[in-house]
Amino acid sequence: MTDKKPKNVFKQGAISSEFIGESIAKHQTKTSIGAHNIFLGQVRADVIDGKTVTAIEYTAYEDMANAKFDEIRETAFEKFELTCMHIYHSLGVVKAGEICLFVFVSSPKRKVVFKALEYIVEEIKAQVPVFGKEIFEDDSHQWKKNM
Amino acid sequence: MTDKKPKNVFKQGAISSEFIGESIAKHQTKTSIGAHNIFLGQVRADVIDGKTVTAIEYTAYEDMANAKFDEIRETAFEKFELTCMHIYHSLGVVKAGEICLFVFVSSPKRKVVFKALEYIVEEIKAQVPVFGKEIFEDDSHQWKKNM
Amino acid sequence: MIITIKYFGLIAEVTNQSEESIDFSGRLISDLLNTLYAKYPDLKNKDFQVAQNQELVSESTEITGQELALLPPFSGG
Amino acid sequence: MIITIKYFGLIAEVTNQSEESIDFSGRLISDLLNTLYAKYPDLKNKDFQVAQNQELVSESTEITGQELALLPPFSGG
Repeated sequence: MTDKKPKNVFKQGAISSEFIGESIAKHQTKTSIGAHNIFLGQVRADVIDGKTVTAIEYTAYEDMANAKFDEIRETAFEKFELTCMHIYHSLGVVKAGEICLFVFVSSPKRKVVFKALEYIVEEIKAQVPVFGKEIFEDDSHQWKKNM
Repeated sequence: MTDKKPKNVFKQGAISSEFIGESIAKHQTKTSIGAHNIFLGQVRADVIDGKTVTAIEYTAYEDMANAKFDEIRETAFEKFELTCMHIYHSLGVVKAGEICLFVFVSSPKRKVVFKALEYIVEEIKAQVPVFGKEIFEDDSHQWKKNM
Repeated sequence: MIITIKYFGLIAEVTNQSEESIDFSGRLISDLLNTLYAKYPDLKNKDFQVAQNQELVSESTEITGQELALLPPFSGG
Repeated sequence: MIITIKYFGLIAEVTNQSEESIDFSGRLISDLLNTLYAKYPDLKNKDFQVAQNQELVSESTEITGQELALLPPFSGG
């Protein structure tokens, strides 16, 4: 743990496609970059016991989660030759079809970005205390478990 | 080879961040998707023998290239459980910092998209007859070679 | 000593609150869990991990009194 | 027979054109290459592959007269 407060990764509600487009545009001044790789998590309308998921409501142990996101980011910069890395995760209600996770890595070389992105996404799934409540059409719910 | 004419993958000039954002937005009605993975190739301002690359001009053996893109797409759909796949490649001049390749895969499950995207990008680099002319600030040029 | 425990997700549904302070005299995380199991019998059947000072700890860890939290399985992304 | 050959990238710079038709009497790709090496001596030092009917072929492939192309190293993306 360091003294500096980690960056806040969380955004209220869904992550918009415009926001993602703008993030991409911002990297066009960085002309040492040759390859970007972007992961987007999208809420699925799964059917469970005959009922359809209409949204996931995300909560998090925010301080610990931001510290973990920070650790993952630091480790990824040590392990891989990355120029940039950005992570955004939703809090609150994200409807089926909307985006709840946006991970963006950039590097001079393409081989690096594939390995880095998969590493970061798997670490997020395993290490970060975020909790998804799957809300069904009849307002009942269940707590999501990651595979 | 099939009789049907393959889709045209090529776009004149750079691929804009707005176009990428809109492609993402179009997938929000497909609520069986849980994960998207996007690769973007960006033109680097490499310095070679003291001269800086300002742009790459792309040409292609277009008919063969589109047939190869089609083969790669078909094979990827056979190998991986994908919901959608889109490939766009620039022709003509793309300036340093601009995007020349956009590959977009979507699947219900995240593990699939990482493998599929890397496979597709590597196949494109190896199999598709596209030729990049690196143009320097003094208007001299050299022909790019993929690593 | 008085310690504060945070609850999340399914665990907060079992305890019916997201945070509470209790007067506690045990030494280890396992002692705390026994106290909580007595108070919330349904907790025993639930899958969760314990964090102290924002790091996951085992049942044999000593309680320092800093931030404690009961965390159900993570399901981000 | 008259055959048409397409040239791309660096190869088109060597031949100074992107396509040409030649009157050719050989049977194999290697025969065609010898004809082209005589016409464009610089081609010999260049790295390229030959495609016939949009598929890469070897020097021992028979010429069918369909679409022929000389392709320098690919550098897409």
